Amino acid sequence: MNNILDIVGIENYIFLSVLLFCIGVFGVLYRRNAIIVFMSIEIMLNAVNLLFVAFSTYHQDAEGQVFVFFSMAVAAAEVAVGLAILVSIFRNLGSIDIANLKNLKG
Amino acid sequence: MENSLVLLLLLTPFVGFLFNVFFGKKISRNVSGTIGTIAVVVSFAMSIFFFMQLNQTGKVIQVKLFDWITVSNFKLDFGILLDQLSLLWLLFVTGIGSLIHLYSISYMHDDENLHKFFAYLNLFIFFMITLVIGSNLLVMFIGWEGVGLCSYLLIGFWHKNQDYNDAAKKAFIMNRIGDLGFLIGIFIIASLFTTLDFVELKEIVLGGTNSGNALLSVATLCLFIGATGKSAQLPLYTWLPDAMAGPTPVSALIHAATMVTAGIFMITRMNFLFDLTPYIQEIIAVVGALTALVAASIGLLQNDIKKVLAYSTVSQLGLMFLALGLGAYNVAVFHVITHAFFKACLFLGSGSVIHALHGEQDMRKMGGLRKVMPITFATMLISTLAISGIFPFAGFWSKDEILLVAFQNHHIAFAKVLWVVASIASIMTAFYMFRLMYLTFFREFRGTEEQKHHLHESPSLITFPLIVLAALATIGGAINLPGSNWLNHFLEPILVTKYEHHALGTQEYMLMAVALAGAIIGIGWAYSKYIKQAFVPKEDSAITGFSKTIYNKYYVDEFYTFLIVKPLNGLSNFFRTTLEPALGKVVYGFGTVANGLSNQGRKLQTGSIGLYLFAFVIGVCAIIIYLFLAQNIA
Amino acid sequence: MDVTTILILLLVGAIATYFSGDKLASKVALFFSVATLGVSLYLLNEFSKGETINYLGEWMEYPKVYLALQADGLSMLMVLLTTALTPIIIFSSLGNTYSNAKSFYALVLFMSFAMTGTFLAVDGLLYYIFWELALIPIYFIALIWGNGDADKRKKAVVKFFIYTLAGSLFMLVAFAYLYQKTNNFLLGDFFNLRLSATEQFWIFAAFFLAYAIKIPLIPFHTWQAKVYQKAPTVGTMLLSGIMLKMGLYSVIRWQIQIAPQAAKTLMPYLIGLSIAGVIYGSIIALRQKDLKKLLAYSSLAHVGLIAAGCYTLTLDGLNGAVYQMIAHGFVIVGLFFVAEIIHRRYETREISAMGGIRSQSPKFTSLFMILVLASVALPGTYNFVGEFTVLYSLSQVNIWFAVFGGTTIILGAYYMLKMFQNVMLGETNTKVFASITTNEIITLVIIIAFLLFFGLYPKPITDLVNPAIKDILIHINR
Amino acid sequence: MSAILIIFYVLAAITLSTAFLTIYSKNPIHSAIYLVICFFSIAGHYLLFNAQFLAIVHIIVYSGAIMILFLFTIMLMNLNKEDEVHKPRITRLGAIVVFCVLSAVLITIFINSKTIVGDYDTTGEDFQSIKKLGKILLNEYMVPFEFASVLLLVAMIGTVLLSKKEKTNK
Repeated sequence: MNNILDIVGIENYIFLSVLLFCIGVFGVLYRRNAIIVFMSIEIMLNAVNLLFVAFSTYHQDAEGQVFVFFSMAVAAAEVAVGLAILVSIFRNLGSIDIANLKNLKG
Repeated sequence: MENSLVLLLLLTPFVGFLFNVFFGKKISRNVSGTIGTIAVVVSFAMSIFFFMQLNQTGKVIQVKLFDWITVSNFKLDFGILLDQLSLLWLLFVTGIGSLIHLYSISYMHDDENLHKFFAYLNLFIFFMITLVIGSNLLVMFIGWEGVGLCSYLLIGFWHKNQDYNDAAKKAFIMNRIGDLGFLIGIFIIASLFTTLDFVELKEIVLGGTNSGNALLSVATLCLFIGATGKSAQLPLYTWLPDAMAGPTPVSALIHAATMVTAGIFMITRMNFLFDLTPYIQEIIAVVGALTALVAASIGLLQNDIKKVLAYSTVSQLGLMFLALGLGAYNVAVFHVITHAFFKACLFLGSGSVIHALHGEQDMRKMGGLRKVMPITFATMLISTLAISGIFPFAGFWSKDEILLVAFQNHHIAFAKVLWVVASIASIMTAFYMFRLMYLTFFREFRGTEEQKHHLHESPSLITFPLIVLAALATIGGAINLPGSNWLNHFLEPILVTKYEHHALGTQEYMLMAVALAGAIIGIGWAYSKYIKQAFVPKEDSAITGFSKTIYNKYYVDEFYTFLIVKPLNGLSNFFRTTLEPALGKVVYGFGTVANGLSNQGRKLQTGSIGLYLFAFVIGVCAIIIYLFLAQNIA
Repeated sequence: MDVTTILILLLVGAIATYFSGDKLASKVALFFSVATLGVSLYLLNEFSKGETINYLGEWMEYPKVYLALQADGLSMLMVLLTTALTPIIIFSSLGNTYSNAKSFYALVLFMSFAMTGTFLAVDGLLYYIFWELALIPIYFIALIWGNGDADKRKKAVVKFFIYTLAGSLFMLVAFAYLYQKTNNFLLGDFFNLRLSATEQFWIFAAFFLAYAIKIPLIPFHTWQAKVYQKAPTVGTMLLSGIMLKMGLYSVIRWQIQIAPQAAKTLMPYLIGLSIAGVIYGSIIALRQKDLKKLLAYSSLAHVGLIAAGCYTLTLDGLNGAVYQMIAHGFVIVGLFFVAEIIHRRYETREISAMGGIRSQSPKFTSLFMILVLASVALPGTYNFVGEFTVLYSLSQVNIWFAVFGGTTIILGAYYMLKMFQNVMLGETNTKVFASITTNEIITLVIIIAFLLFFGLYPKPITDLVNPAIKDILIHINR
Repeated sequence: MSAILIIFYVLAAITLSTAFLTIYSKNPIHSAIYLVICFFSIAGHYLLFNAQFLAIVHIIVYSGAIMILFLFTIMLMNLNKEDEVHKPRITRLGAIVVFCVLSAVLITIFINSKTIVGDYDTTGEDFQSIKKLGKILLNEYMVPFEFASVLLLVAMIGTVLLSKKEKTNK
C-alpha cells in the first residue's frame, strides 16, 4: 500500500483536511455550547494532523508522524485541562453557554 | 609695596566689616564703632598718601590683581586704577566717610545693632572704593551694585518697620532699573571696542573715528540711564526721598555725599565717550535741569527736615548733571565736592537736631533751637549759606560755575533756557533752605513740653564732624577759585575736551552778581514769610490746590504705582489665576483625549466570546488573503 | 580608578544604604556621597593633568549599544555639580526624620547615580536609559515622602512623571531614527551624519520636546511649581539643583550638536521663547503666596535665561549658560533649604504666616540674605558671572534680547526682596523661631562660600569648561 | 476506480458527514457519538497511509481517552437534553458565510499554489513502521518525548486541581 498517494493524490487529502478544518471553524462559530465548541476544536486539530500524516507520507519522512504524535499528546493534555475548566465553570455558573462568559467585558 | 598699599586702601574697610560681623556682638559698643572708624581712617590715610604721590610724580597707578570674567573676545581683570579722578573721589569718600563714622559712634550709641551698622557702613565704604578705583567698567559695576546693596541694608536698618523696608526695597529696585541700563551700555561698549578697561577704551576711542556711530549714542544713553538710577535723576529719583528712612548718618554719607555722586563719577570717567555723542549730552543737560527744578519745587513745601534735604540733594545732583551735559565735567566734579561738604554737614546737623528731639523730624514741631544748640546752628547756617550760593562759601563758586557754563554754552541752542531753569532752581534752593533754617532754629519751640526739657546740644563726637565739614563748606571753594583753577588743572589728564578758561570779564562778574542776587532773593522771600509773617506750615489736611500737588510730590509715586506696579501685579495675578491653570488644562487635555479614546476602545470589548471568535477568524482570513492572494494578484 | 568608579560607587552606595537599616541610612548615604565626591575630585585632578576620562564597553549586540562614558570639561563639571550637591543635600536632610529612611536615602543615591550617568554617557541609548532612570527615584520620593494632601500630591506627581516621560519618548524616536543611519548610538557617529535640513528640524523638535519639558521652558512648565511644592525638600533640591540641569546639559551635548542647522535656523524663536519664560516666571513669582512655589517660578525664570544662553550658539552664551547652571544649582538648593529651615520651625510655607524672623535669628537672616543676593546676581557672586556672560552673549545676538532678558535683574530683585521682606523682616514674630543649628549653618555656609569664591575667582571653572565648549562649537559650525 | 479510491471516498464521506453532524446535532451525547465515528474514520485514513502506529495511538487517545472524557463531562453536567438556545440568526448566518469564505479561500490557495518539492515518488524505503518511529522518537526526539510525559503529568495535576471542589468558598 505504499503507493496510496499515487492512487488517491495529495490534492484530495488537502481538500479533505481543508473541509474538515472549515467544519471545525464553523462549529466554533455556530454553537454556544462550550463542549461542542471544544469538539469542533478537536476536529480542527485532527484535520491538521491528517494533513501532517499525508505530507509525511508524501515526503517519505517520519518527522511528520512524530509531530502528529506530539500534537496528540498536547491535545490530550489540552482536553483534560479544558474540560476541567469547563466543569469548574459549570459549577460556578450552572451553565456552559459561552454567551454567559462575559466577565472580560471592558 | 605699592600693590599692598593699594590693597590696604581697599581692604581695610572690608576687614572692618568682617570684624564687626563676626565679633561685633562680643565686643563693647564703643570698640565696635572705633574699629569701624579706624578702618575708614586707614583708607583715608592711604588715599592721602597716594594723592601726595600722584601730585609729586604725576604717575597713575595701575594694578592688576587677577583675571575675573573671560568672554570670547576679551578678558576682564580685577584691576585697580588710581588716577586723578579716582583719587579725588577717594579723598572725599573716605574723608567724609571717616567723619560720619565718627559721628555715628555717638549718634547710634543706643541702638542694639550698633555693630551691624558699622559693619554695613564699612562694607559701603569698601564697595564705594571698589567703584571708584576699579580699572574697568565691570569692576566699577561691582562697586555700583555693592553700594546699592549697602544702601538697601542701611535704609532698612530698622527692619521692624515695614515702611522702611519698603523704602529700602524701592531704592534697590529703582537702582536696578538703572543698573540694567548700565549693563546694556557695558554690553554695547564691549561689543564695539572689545574692552572695558578705561585706559584702553580711552586710547581706542581717541584713536578711532567713532563720532557718528549711532550705537555709541545708545551705549552712552544706557550708561546715563544707569546714572539716573544711582544718582536719583528724573525719572528714577523717587527712591531717594524715601531712602531718608535710614538712620541720618546713612543719609549723609550714602544719599548725599558719596553714593549718589557715583553717576557723575561714571559719566566723568567715560567723558571721552559722551563727548562723541552730543545728542545724549543734550538729553543729560535737559534731564539735569528739569530734575533740579522739579526737585527744588517739591522741596519748597516739604515739612520733614530730612525730606527737604533729600529733595535738595536731588536738585543739586540735577545741577551737576546739567554741568555734565554741557561738557563741563570738571565743574560738575567741583560741585560734587563742595556739595559733599555742605550737604553732609546739613544732614549731620539735621541728625543732631533729630537726636536732640528724640526722633522728631517734622519741622512744624521744631523752632527756636538756635539758643540750645549753638554749634549745630552755626555749622548748619554756614552750610545753608553755602548751598544757597552766598559769597564766599564753597557752594557759591561751584554753583556759579555751573550757571556760567550754562550761560556761555554755544553748542546747545537752548542753553540759555537751561540757565534760566537752573537759576530758578537756585532761587528755590535758597528759599527752602532758609525756610528750613527759620523753622528749625528761629522763633520759639513748637514741640511738646517734655521735649523742651530734654533739649540739649549734641555731644562733641557729633559736633566735631559738623565743625570740620562746616569749615570745609566755607573754604572748599578754594580748590577751584576762578583765578587759580587748581581742580581744572588737576583733572586735565582725565578730560578730553580741554576746559576753556574764562577770563574774568564783565560778563562773568555780572553773572556772579545775578546768581548772588538770586540767592538773596530766595533768602529774603523765606525771611519775609517765616520770620516776618511768622508763618508755620499748615497741617497735612489743610493743604489744598496746587500746593497739595507739590506737597504730594506731583503724585509721581502714585503715577508709577498706577502705571507700573499695579499692571505688573495685575498681570501676575492674571498669569497665576488664569493663564497658569489654562496651560495646565491644555496639558491635562492630552490626558483627557487619551482617556476618551480608551473609553471608546473599551466598548469594543463586549466580553462576548462569539464575537471575538468571529473577529479572530475573519482576521485570519484577511491575513491569509493578504499574504497569498493579494500578493499573487499584485 | 576610572570613570565607572563614580557610578559603581553610587550604585553600591544605594544598595548599601538600603540594607543598612533606617537608623544608619542617612550616615551611610552621606558617606558614599562624600566618597563619590572624592572620586570625582580625583578624576578632575587626572583630567586637568591631561588624562582622558572615558570608558568604552560592549553592551548589546542588537541593537548595537555601547557602555560609552566620556567626560570632557563640561561633563566633568556637571558630574562635580551632582556629586557635590548630593552630599550637601543629604547633609541638609539630617535634621529631618523620614519614615522608611533606608529606602529614601537609597533612592536619593540612586537618583544621583542616574543623573551622573546622564552627564557621562555618550551613547544615545545608554544616555536615554540613564535619563529615564533618573525619573523613577524622584517619582517615588515625591509621591511617598511629599507633603500636603495625598490625592493632590499624587495628581501632581503623576502628571509630572507622565509628562516628562512622554516628552522623552520623542527623544527616543529621534534616537531610533538616527540609529537607522549609523547602526549604533554613539554621539561621535551622529556628528558625522549629513542630515538634511528637514531631518534636522524634526530631530531638533523631538529633542526639544523632551528638553523643554524637563528644563522646563514655557509653556511646558506646568508640572513644575506643584511638584516643587509637593515634593519633600530633598526631592525639590534634587529636581531644581541637578535634574533641571540635565535638560540644559543635554541641549548643549546632544540637541544643538546633532542638529546644528536647525538650531541656527530656529535660534531667534528659541531665544525668544526662553526669554518669554524669564519674564513670565518673574512676573508670576511676584504674587506667589507659597514660598516653595515662589522659588519654583524664580527657577523657571532663571533656567529660561540659561536656555537662552544655550541657544545663542556662541562661545559666551554656552559658557555663560554652564556657569549659570552651576551657580543656579547651588543657589536654588540653598534657597530651598532655607524654606525647609523655616518649615521645620513654623510648619508652614505660607509667606503670609511668616515675617519678623530677622530679629529672632540674625545669623540665619544674614545667610538667607546672601543667598537672595546671589539669586538676584549681585556682582561678586558666581551667579553674576553667569548672568553677565549670558546677557552679554544675548546682546551680541540682538541687543533687545539682552534688554528683555535683563528684566530679570529688575524683576528678580523685586520678587526676591519682596519675599525676603515678607518672610524675614517686620515686627518680631510671635512664634518662636528656634535658633539655627550648626548643621544648618554648615550647609548654608558651604553653598555661600562656593558662590562667593567663584564669584570673585571664576577662572578654574572657566578653564575647565572653555575647551569643551570650543570643541562643541566646532561641531556646531562644521 | 480502484478499491483504495473507493475506500478513501467512503472514509472521507464518513469523516465529513460525522464531523458536520457532530456540530449539527442538538444533543451533546449525539455529538459525542458522531465525533467518535469521525475519529475512527480518521484512524482509517491513517491506516490507508500505512501509519499503523499513529492509527493505534489515535484510536487509543482520541476515541478512547478523549471521548471518554467528553462523555463523562457531558454526563457530569447532565447535558443530554436539547435545551441549547440557538444563537441569533445573524450569527448563524455569519458562521455559514465565514465557513464558505474560509473554505473558498483555502481551496483557492491550494489550487493556485505550485509545488516546490518535486513529484511524489516512492523509494520503497521503510520510514513509518513502529520500529522505525520508536527509534526516531527515543533518539532524536528523546527530550521532547520526555517533556511530553511531563506535560501530561502537569495536565493531570492541573485537571485534578481545577475540578476539585473549592472548600474555602463555602
